[in-house]
Amino acid sequence: MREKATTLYIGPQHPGITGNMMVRLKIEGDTIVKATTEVGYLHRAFEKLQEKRNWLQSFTLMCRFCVPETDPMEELYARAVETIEGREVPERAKYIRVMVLELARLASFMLWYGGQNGSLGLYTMGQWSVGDRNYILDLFEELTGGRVYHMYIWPGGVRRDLPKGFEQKVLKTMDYLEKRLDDYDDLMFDNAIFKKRTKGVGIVDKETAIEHGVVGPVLRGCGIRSDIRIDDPYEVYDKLDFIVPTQEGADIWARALVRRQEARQSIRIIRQVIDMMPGGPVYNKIPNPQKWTLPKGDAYVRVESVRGEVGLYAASDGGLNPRRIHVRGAAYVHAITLLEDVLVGENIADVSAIMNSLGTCPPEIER
Amino acid sequence: MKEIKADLISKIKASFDNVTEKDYDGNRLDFHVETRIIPQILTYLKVNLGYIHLSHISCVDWLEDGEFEIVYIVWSPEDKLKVFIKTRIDRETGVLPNIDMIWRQANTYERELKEMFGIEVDGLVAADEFLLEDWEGLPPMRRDFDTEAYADETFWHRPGREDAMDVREAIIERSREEIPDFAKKYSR
Amino acid sequence: MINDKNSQKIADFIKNWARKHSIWVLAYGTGCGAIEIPPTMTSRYDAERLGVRGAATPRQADVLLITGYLTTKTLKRVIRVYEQMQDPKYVIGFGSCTINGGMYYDSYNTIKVLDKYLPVDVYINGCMPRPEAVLAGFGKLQQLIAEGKANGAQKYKDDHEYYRGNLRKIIGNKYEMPLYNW
Amino acid sequence: MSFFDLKGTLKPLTALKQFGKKPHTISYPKESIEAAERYRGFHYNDLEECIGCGNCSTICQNKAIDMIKIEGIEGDKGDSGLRPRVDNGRCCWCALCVEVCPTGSLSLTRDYLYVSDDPDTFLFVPGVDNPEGKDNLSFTTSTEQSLNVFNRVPMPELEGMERVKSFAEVVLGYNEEMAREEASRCISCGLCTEVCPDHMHIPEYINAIATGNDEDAVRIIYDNNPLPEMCGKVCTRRCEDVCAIAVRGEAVAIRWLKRYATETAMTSDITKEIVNPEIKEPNGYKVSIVGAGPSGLTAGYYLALRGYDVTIYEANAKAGGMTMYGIPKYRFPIDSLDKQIEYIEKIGVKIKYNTKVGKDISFEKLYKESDAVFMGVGFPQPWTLGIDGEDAKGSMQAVNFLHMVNSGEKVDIGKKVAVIGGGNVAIDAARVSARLGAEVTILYRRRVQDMPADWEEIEGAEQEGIDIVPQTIPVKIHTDDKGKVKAIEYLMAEMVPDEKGGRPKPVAIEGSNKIMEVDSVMGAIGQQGDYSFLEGEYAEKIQVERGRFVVNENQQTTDPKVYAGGDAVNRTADAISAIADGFRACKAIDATLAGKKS
Repeated sequence: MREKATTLYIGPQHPGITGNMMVRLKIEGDTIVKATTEVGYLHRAFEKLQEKRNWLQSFTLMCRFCVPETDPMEELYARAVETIEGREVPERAKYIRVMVLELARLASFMLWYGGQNGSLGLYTMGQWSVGDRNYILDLFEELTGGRVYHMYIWPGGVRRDLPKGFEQKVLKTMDYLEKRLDDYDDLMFDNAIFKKRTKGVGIVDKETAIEHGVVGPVLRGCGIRSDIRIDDPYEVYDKLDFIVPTQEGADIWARALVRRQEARQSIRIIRQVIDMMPGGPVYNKIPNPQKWTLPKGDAYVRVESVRGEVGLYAASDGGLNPRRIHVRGAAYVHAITLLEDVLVGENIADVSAIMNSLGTCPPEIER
Repeated sequence: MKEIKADLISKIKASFDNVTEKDYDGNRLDFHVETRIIPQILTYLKVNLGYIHLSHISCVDWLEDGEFEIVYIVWSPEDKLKVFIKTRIDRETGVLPNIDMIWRQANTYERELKEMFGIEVDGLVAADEFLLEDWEGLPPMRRDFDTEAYADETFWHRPGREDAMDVREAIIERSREEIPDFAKKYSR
Repeated sequence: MINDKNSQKIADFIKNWARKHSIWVLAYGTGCGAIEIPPTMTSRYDAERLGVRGAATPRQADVLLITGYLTTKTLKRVIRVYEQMQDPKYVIGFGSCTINGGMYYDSYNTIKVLDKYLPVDVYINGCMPRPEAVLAGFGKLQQLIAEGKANGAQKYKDDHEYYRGNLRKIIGNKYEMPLYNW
Repeated sequence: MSFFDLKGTLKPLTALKQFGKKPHTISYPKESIEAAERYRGFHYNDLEECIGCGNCSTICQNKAIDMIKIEGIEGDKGDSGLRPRVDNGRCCWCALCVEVCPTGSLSLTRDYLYVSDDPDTFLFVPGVDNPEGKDNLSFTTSTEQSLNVFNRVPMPELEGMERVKSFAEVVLGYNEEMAREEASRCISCGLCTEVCPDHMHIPEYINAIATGNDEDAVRIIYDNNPLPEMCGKVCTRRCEDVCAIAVRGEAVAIRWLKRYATETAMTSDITKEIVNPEIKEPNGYKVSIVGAGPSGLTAGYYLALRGYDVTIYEANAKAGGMTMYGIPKYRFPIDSLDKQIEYIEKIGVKIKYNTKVGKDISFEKLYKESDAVFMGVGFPQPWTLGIDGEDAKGSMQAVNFLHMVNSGEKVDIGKKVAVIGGGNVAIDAARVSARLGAEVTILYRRRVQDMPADWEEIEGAEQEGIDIVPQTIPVKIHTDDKGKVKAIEYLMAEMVPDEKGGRPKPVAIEGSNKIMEVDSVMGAIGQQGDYSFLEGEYAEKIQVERGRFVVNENQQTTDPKVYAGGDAVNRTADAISAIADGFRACKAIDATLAGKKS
């Protein structure tokens, strides 16, 4: 018997939602027949504000674009400015940047561990991984002076050199986290509930992925080996040794496995970077920020965040302020058209898990 | 990379008229094209040349020229090349062709272009509100929209800061300097 | 007996003491401050020690945590959520942007002064406030509750017209705001 | 998939191994971890070090920083008297303000806790509200990390030994690229304008140069200075002493930037075209000016622009006063002055050369036929040394020597020259003598660091091989039988601290006499006024006190119709003060006469 369709709103206030956004579902029984995403609850108009701020002032807004993982945004902006201006970055700064970016990825993975399991009712994981994430934030605090908003990677290099003995602290934390990642496996990947809830759910196959311009772990979860760090390498990623994991399952489980391996790869990269880090200056000083102009031109740069490719298009008209800054987040693609298509035919109980798995991050969509 | 670029330029030029290219260092190549051939050139790039990934669609408001510049950025995982397709449309009358049948996610970009810049997109589906709600007046990302004036008018700011002084003005007052009007635009 | 001043005092004390130790926060990440809530709630800082825990729906919640800027679009939802919450209810303004606009002082889409729209009991300074600061904010709220000073909800009822008027100024007449009479 | 997943059911139970482990919970508020060493918490401002430049307020993208007046802090030269106040309801603790603070007074602390139920308590004056923050600093900026550019673009100059071969200009001037780079160091605070006697619009014209609008810069400069090329080359530039950047680095090269800007106006015609001043219709008033020095020329130029009929009477053959005859040409070439005089004449100022008031024309005549008189007569008379043998052949006054050299006369100074004094005139005379091929020694009463001359000048002199002998008091000039200078005898001196707290005084050491053989001796210990042109009733009416005219703040002397300016009025005795006097007098004359008309 065909049931009458009902409309169900998930969000913006909902314990299972991945941020301040809304999904409007048309359901028949427990099955979703149509999904519409509604975003805009976090639209702060950064890109407009940056038109009114000069090239240095704009940098402080960047990290607010995506809250769970702020450093890729700073990296993007710094690199866009450097590309337009042709500014060189000291070698040491490049290594520090990679270290910071990977730490940020790792911190974001920890948050995802909590979120993905929380969406399935496995709350212990959140207590563990989000609690352990604090150790990475402590490192950030020591390095940059802030837990969440680092404002550390800026045009010309990084703001400050590493504090004394910082490398050892990082390595120590990495050792701890590596052990903890194994603990997480017991609780998550070996967990019957997790397996049953995720296998075969939220399928994004190859064709859909290409049609939707899917990126990052979601793309790798359907068997396509694609990673900006390898394809369009930036900073010193071309000198590092790491693998880009892929899975064929194309479901939440496959994507979780990809992320599981990626978190370990991040630890591996951090160790390599610390090992290879050269000495020297960390910052190629910009001119007086009040009178700093960039030549006319534009640039598009990309970074691999945990959610996938994040790009930034910057245009300069030769003036003091950016003409246009435009961020394209991974979630911009995943959370709207893709999510709407993927949710059709799924069970309403899985909406939250699917959203977590696709990496929907509203602040990044809405900017 | 040089050969790839040269090959691409010759292929594009053979298939389309009025295309000018601009080469950059690294893996970037720009094409300036007419607006009407946007869907054709993007389809050609995607289907025939392997530029399967639409990375970005952006728009720059060149208010002084009276034009919007739309930038499509596509990426080929094989060539490892970023291709920028740029086109200019009139700020008031320009219409952009719809490309969401080539890439599904282009729909999101086009909705944003429509809402934030007020650009008409031909045949856009799901053209309802995107980020804003009940917005009236000038599309906010247009350069002639003054966000600070709008914010001052619509929202409150907390009082108590009225005693702030400008350093330059305080010094001018103290030293009784007389500053000519034309020079004021150079004050900070 | 009830009219007796002293017993009233004792009753208030017990009531406030109980309220103070069960602060249930609505799980609504209205802004970027939501990112410091999980660390506050989880094992490292463990806010549940203080009786602070998440609540899934407005009906169960005592505290509305405004984690930063509010866009006009969210503001409407937040007010609806607040009005659905049952007494006793408190509002915490979290971060600079709830006080005077913060980074977004010239943004066309965010409100700057939160107490024009909602009665705020405690403000936490910072951008972003650390979990310690969040806990300190809860501590301050507990102290205010114990002293019987956290009476924002009463203020909201008394000055309902004022708050609604300010809201109308922003959202115009297009958006329907239902009245919740509880 | 089996119906019952045994491993999947049991494996999560391994989490139980965590049971009994010590939790990592921080039981705040009982215990708390301290913020990191670099934590970006609340601001702290060292009120003593802060100069109120407002750069923090400018960089703040959130408009969180206001500059406000604080009780107990008065502005001074080089200090606006304002201090930053942070609105913590706006601040995002990005610490850009710290990075751009030129003095390094602003920093962040490790305090971050502030919760309140009153939203109006979030305004915060760093340093006033948290004096204890000094011991808790976290995020500070060293000179290397600072975003201010502390190093000046070096000025290309002739090599030391190359210079003495000719009178070619030593300083070569910035090219366009250098000027833009130097101008972009300026933070536009405007502290400099206050100490400039003429209050030139320094941040504005520097900004115009930085943005590539050189012609606008010239126009801004000509707004209150008609002799900028001269100032661009020889100004005493007190502005650079108070430059905010100079607190921790090298001051912005304000003088050289002005020089660069004026180079755009290559001839007087181009200057007129660029400046394009508005010249008012003649208003029928007549103003006479005594002396075509900087003050007289300035007053003349701006009065002419306002429609007055201006005549300047100059005793010498050329205009410029001390800037023409007192400044050696390697610092300030003649054509560069001529060009400016030409421009001033093109505006309509009449200059009568070789006309000495009191000799060729009486002051009374001037007074009677004009509506106002401005006197910029300067200090033409040098002080004498007051020692034996001073009138011997070969002993001369440095000012006269420079005058003669600049007029193109030949002066015989012999092979060895002693210059007495430590001011700019002494250094100039010494360096000119060196260019004439002499071996030069400067004798000065005090120490080198006490010399009133510009340090750049002293350095230049040393580079050119000039010997400076400090702490010497000349006592006698020995002559040979023909009455020509043979040697100079001097005593060494020791510095005795002044009991009243003034600068230490040199006291001669008995018996330390030394004799140095020289061919000429030049005295350069100062000049004084010559007011003999004021006769009869005017000498009474126009009061002179301690060798200078008595004037009010409008440069008006005790005779309301007569104004005065320049060295004959103020003690600073530099060109820019004279220009300021002239400009002020012009405004006062205009105000008085225009008031009369209406």
